[in-house]
Amino acid sequence: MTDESVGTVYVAQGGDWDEIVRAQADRGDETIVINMGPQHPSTHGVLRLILEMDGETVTSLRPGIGFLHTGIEKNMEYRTFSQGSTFVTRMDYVAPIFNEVAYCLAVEKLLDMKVPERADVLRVLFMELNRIASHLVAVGTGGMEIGALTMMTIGFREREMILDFFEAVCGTRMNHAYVRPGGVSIDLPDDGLPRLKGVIDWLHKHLWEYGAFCNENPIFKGRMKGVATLDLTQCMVYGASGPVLRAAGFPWDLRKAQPYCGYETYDFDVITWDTNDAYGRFRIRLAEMSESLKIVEQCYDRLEETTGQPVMVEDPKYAWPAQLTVGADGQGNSNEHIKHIMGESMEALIHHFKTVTEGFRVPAGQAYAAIESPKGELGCHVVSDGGTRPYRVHMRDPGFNHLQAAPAMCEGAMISDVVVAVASLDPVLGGVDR
Amino acid sequence: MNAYVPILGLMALAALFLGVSIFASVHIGPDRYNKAKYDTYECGIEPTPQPTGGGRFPVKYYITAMLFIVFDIEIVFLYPWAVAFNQLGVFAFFEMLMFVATVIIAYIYVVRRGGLTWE
Amino acid sequence: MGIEDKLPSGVLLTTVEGVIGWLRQASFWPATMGLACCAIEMMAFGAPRFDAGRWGQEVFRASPRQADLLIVSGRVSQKMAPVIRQVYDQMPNPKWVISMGACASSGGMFNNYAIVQGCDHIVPVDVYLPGCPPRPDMLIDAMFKLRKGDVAHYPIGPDRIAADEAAEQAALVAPSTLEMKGLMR
Amino acid sequence: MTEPSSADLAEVKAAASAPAREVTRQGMWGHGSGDTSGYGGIVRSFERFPRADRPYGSYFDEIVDRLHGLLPGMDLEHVVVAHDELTIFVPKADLLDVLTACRDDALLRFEVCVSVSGVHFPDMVGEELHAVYHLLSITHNRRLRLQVTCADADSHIPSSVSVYPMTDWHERETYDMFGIIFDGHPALTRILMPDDWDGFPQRKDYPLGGIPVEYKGAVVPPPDQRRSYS
Repeated sequence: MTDESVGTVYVAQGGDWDEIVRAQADRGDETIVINMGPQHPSTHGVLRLILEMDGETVTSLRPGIGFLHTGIEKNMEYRTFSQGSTFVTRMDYVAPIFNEVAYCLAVEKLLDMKVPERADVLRVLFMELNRIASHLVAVGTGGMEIGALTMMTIGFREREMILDFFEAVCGTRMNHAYVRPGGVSIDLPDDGLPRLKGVIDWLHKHLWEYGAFCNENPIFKGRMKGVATLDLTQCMVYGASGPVLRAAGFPWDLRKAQPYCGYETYDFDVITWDTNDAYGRFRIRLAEMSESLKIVEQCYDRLEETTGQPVMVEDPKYAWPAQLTVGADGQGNSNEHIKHIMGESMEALIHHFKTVTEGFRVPAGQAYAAIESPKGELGCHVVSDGGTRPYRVHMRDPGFNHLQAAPAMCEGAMISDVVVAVASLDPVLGGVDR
Repeated sequence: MNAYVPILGLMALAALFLGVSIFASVHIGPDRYNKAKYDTYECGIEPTPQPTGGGRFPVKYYITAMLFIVFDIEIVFLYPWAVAFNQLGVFAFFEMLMFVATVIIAYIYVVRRGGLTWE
Repeated sequence: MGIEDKLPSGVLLTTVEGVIGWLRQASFWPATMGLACCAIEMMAFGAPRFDAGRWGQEVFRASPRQADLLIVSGRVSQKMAPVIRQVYDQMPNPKWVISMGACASSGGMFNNYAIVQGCDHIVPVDVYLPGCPPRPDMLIDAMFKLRKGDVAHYPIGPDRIAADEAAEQAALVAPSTLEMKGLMR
Repeated sequence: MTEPSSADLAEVKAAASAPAREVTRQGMWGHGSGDTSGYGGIVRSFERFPRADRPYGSYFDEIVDRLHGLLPGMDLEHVVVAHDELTIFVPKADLLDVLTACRDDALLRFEVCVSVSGVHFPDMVGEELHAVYHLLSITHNRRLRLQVTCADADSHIPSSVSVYPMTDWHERETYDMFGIIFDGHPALTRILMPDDWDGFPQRKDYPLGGIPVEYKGAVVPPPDQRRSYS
């Protein structure tokens, strides 16, 4: 029944149902293009997913990123090496300590510098606490997006405990700039260890709740099982790492494979799951939180043994000079340090002045340091050409790689599974867009 | 009579709420015209221009919507019975069964003719 | 326009205005415009410990159609600027904007090609909130200042038209910060 | 990007052979800046990517020998070993063969190309744009860095998406930020910047784009125009 002037016109009487449906199918304007755009509650930040939908199933998905591109890497080329840690920490803002450690490991590799043992223990402690906080956000928002609101509330309750400890030590809840090339900026406060004990006990008391809520919950399993599957070959094709790769049953963890910061001396095990789907990634994140808690306890004992040891490298030319204490008007240089540099030693004043204004000079060359962030392999490639400022810094964010796998996970699935897929990848757009 | 007073009260309350809210939003809210305000909301992206009147959309949506309305109304009829079926006794039960049977026949017809398959 | 024009612009109007202002400030719903690090603090602001629900703010409306407050939380990149303007436009009046954090208020530490130096280049801002990121209780304080000030006494009817014109005149006359000279204070 | 004429290409070939990697640096002050402290007299010169000589150490010799064995005619002489990392400079024409060999050969087996990032050296005439490929071998638990250079005038590098599909977005970002055109890439468009942005922001000749911060008469210039002690 086609009439040239108007285009294909369908007359409903007499024609059989199948013919109508078949003719309808090949008309082509079947699919609708929808924007799961930058301002959307469940895209974990400003990620735009261009979905082509046929009814409720997704026929094609194209992630659009760049809505949070901040030009951090270019800005760092105009700052000294130790100032770089303040920029890097704002990239993946859910796990800031990992950016700082990756950057500092790369700079220390360029300087062939060895960090004192207590600084390594503090770095591991902060990284593992930050891993728990990051997994709590991933599990919390992931659960909230499929209706489990309590996951978000209890998730953020635990996270506040960890942020309180961070604030007590380095002064800020987020964006700490705590780890600097050469060590860490400040030692634990006097009540640091009792506070840490409090956080550990609180986490022991409450970390099991997440599993109790969701592991055997039929709705949770129904929404997560068999959704967003990425088997081992696909993981290799997309260069996946972290929980996404371990959910495919492959125990690849940089903390075990290529240890850094003394990880080889801690005992913890690598969690894998074999169902390579969103449920597997969720279970891995839960189990990894308790593994991190085990490491935090070992750090607690080591911190007890090494109290009083330096937390910054000895060499005054590279060490960050400030000895910070909480003064009357907030954090600042301790009076002994000021008396020492102003009164007692001229060299200390020169080193302080030169390191703070000009920064230390890093010999020319390039280095790549990769660490195991909660989302996967976070690498930092630093190029220096002999000056006091990095020539080029490139942070390889796991979320950037994992978002490439989003189309492979979501095409053919329902639109509600797209939400679960993106939540299971746990991209943080600050790190993806840099 | 007194059984109906709460229902009437409820309806009056609903009407009152409806009137006040519409009147308030029309008169109290500062309406400032803005072309973007009347565009469709696409998560912050300028909406792709649609043909006027919404353009042609596949007939499957229309069919699914119609079928939904038919079976939804059927459930509405079941509610009064479901609320008081023990007072109504066995006769009402069989009556309801016949009503459900007629709708089941329509349902089987639709399933056989492929109304519910999406492709 | 409505009954207020016929009534004397005296007692009744202020009481109606007071009631409506009180209603508005009691359910002051923010739109989720989470951009960067400040968005995590905004989520903590909605989470149980700093619980914004105590003042009618527990619902972060996803669509701007149901929101009266736009919290621009995080750095605004050049690619994101038109999106923020579109979301602001699609919010029904009366609407307010809190620019949360240094990056939203002034570009913050990212003085470069990719960041719009302050979201007041795109949307009219009512409250600038310093901090990087501002603590959730600072956000609560900003929301309180906005509620007590603008929302509670938002004029309606002819007063609002008069207030709009007065605000416009004031904006035209006010010197831009460029010409403000003198001590840094 | 207008197609570079053959004359440019010839001139670029000539420049490429010259060892442009010697960098000399003068001290900051002195020579006309009124500073008499003599600090300006310090002259530092270093070679940017110094070639390492034969026994490279740990597993590096294995990799280089294996690559030489698999690709005999290839010029893989420029090897840099620093901070226990191996960097091999690969001529851009042979990039795909080297990558395929690195991925498929059982002894090398670099399954993951972790990242592709660009670096811009404006003073290295003839090879201003570098693309840095980081490879990771999960089976042998090794890392390797391949570096490919191309001139600014002819900034074309073959795309490695056919060998490592994971580099799709990395190459789009390197194009978006440096202007290196990856031939054969399925969809080489901007990924981070708005689509209609002109210029490639992370090149050294692209200004940082900051604005002077003014407040009540005080003007603080943007970061790249402030006094710097590089």
